[in-house]
Amino acid sequence: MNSKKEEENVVIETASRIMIPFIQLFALYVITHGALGPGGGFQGGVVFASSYFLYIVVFNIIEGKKRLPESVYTTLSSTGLCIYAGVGLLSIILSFGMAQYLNYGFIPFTSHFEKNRSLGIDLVEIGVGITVMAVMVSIFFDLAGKEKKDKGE
Amino acid sequence: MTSFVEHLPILIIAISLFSALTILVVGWFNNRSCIFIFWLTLLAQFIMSLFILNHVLAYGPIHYWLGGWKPPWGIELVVDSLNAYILIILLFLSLACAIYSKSNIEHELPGKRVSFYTLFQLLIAGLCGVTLTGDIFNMFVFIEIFSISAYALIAARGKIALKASFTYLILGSIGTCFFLLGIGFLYSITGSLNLHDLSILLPPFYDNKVVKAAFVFFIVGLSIKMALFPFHTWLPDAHAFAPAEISAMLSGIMIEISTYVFIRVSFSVFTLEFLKLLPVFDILCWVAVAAILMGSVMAITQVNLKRMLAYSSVANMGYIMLAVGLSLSAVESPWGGLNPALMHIANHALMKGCLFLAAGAFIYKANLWNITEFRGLAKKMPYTCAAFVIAAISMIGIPPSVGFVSKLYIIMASIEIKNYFFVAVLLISSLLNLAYFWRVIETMYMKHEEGGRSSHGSHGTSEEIPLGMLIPILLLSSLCIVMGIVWLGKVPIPVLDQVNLMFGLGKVP
Amino acid sequence: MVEWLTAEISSKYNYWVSILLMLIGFYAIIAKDNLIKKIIGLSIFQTAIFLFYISLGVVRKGTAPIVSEEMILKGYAYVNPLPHVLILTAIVVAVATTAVALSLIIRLYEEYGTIEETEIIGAIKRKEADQDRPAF
Amino acid sequence: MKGHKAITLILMILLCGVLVYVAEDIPDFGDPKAPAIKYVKLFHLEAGASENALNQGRIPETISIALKERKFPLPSRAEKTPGAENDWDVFIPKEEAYYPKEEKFYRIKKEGERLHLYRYAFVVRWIEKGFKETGAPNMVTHGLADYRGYDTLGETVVIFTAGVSVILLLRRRSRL
Repeated sequence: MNSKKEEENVVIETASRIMIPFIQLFALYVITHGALGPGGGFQGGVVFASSYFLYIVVFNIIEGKKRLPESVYTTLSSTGLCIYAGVGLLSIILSFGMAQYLNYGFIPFTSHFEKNRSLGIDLVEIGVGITVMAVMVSIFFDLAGKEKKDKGE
Repeated sequence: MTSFVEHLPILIIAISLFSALTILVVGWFNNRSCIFIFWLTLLAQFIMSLFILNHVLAYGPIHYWLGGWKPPWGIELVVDSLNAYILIILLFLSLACAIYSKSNIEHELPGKRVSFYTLFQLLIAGLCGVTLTGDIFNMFVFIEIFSISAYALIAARGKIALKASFTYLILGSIGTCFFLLGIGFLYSITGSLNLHDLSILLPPFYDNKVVKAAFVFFIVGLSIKMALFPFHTWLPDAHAFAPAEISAMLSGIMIEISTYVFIRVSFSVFTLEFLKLLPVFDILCWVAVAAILMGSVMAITQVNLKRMLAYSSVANMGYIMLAVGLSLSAVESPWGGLNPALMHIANHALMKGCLFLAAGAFIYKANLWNITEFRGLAKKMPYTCAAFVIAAISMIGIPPSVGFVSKLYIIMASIEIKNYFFVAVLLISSLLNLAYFWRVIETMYMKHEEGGRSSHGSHGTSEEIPLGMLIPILLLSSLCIVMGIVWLGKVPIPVLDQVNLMFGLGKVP
Repeated sequence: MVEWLTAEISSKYNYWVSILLMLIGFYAIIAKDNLIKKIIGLSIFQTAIFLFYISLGVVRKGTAPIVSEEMILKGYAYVNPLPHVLILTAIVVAVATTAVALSLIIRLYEEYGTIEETEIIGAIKRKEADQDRPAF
Repeated sequence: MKGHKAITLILMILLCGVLVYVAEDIPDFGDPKAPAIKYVKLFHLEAGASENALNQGRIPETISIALKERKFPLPSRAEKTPGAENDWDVFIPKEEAYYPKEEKFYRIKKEGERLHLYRYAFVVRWIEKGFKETGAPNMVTHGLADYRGYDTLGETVVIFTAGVSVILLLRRRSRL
């Protein structure tokens, strides 16, 4: 049953194989371009997660879990938040208690206060993007995986 | 140059978040170690909160501008004596529940330890965030953090808890939506979100319909969150079927945090002049009286111990809201202003925390849920039962326990405004308290276990719970008496007087 | 009266639309028996509030709040970016609530085999009556 | 079930009533001078001789006293608004190291014989200075990640909480 189904879906599989990298590229563009135009971490993260959803819908959930194992997305979900909260903490540490939490200007990426701020915004957006992507994938796997298992058993 | 203590409020929240992340990642490799990270974090947070209280009392409120942006443009954290006081109660109860949870969770949710502790930590982060923030939208975000973790934690046990959690989710979401709508109304009129900024911008708009409606939405939304009488329907099930330490956190501090938000919004944003324009607080008194009577009567009819305690929480929210309602008119020194309300927040945290933890201990040991099954329990678990009795008599209000002090002060406040009906209600509710707690104590101590019909399973004479669970129960129950004496000695009253001074309540010097 | 009403509605139609949506959502939350429909109602209710917020920031002849000299030279004003910021946060909160609610519904369905609220309550009551103690 | 319907009806009517009652005072749709977008009115004073002082850039005594009574920050100097006849922008002095310059805070408008005092909504400052201070042209992003970055931290925590909640509720045979 399963192998037959796969044969029938050859067109969709090929198409999605071509599309998925572009969706992911677009997601990265949305995340990194968030400071300049429409976009941002949350939107980009969701788009990135949707590329995985496409992969899972076209292939199946076991294939999807091979691509992105549980340990990876669980770690990623906390990594993103860790980046965000860590950037905030860094600004206290690197300014020796002078600056407040989340005051990116005091993180010495460059010598310019404003440039530091904009880099800080980018970093934070990346953190949000990672978390949102990982959590969306995690929620999807949990909500969808249950049904598959019930049918299988 | 900011002093280091000024960084502590944000560090409390930040290390809470970091600890949640670490628990999730470390738990993947070794899920026994997460409890130690949890304990260390809470201990550090508790010590920090003591430093904060000390700093606030010595040098006045802390204003912390996040990201370095000044308040109307950015978000600020404000810690004054009210926040610092609530924060200490919150972290102390969390610490007690955390110590308790080690054995209990291994027993109750063995396979889900890591996600449980992560969510517990996030719950505490959310509660701390709500307590410390000085921005009304930020308050909403953190309310949602602790609500969402509470929904999941309540449902953790499964089965009937799922239904309870779902009801809570629907009602709680409506509550927070109303809160959000209220914020939207205020924002549309003043164009600001900072609490202090709103309070100085609002006076010209006091007769504006939008502002009045915003206040109504705040009251209704927060009443749902704090389970005030007509909106209490979610509470009994949710608090009864959650794991024991979560029940203690929910009853002991979470609904009180909603009360804190209510106090903060009504006194810091809508200042006294606005509250005196509308008869809201008078209505609140009567609603609270209804809550007291209804909660106590419903508690008598319950068979399930935790459900009985949950209904007693409804009654106790009535006490707190009655005290808040009286705060405008009562002014005399020890019981004037917000003193009885804040006092009862602390006392209720101690008493209800102890009672729920003890109830959880009965379930842990022998899966005992119903009061009728407690025959002869005092012989098997002497210390737990003794702690339960001490907390129960505090609940009833026998001197010199904490419950006595807060009831005394609320009664004095009602006598001061010459409303003897409230006095009568408080006395009646004490009697009702006696009725429903006496039932439990009687079954524990007086009735002996019938030989043939033992629902406890097979166990010998002394079946005390592990030490890790016993210590917090005994600590909380002994504090029920110690704090009562401390309150009567008026030691912490200066903190509360500062709160009254800040809001312009009580006797104007 | 009629003129006043039409003026009021035409100048604040954003608010009337969100009232309508809010009431639809609220009705679905309380009156519907199906849990999924309740969640849909909750989403509509939340979205109505979001729409209200977003419409607070609208400016006539307004453009997207991205710094560009030429739009200003053409006489456009920026719309208020603050509601967008707040609502981005609130949308995420709504998504999180919905996710938790859906997972609760899945668990409820596994437990009781139905997603009708009355049937679930009935099942719980039956279980309590059978065991003569709360079903926990 | 009948009681349930009655309660539904009552609640709907109550909510509807409150929302319709409010409608009158909600700011108009798309109004560029709405409090949330431009400025909020604080109070008004008799103009008297203060107009001259304002033209010279000084703050009249009456305004300072009135502001002090209402606990508002005190201004330092006034400046004519570009493109408006009888309007002045009022600045507050620098009070904090993070603001090297002084801040535009109030606006005074002369209408008839009265001076109306407004306070700028804080969005005005975001729009004017956000790009310079943060280097991000998209105002929503710099508002989200910088001015109100703490909210966004909260938002990220919310979504993380939801993820962990779903793990707790649904995931079995996992180490978490």
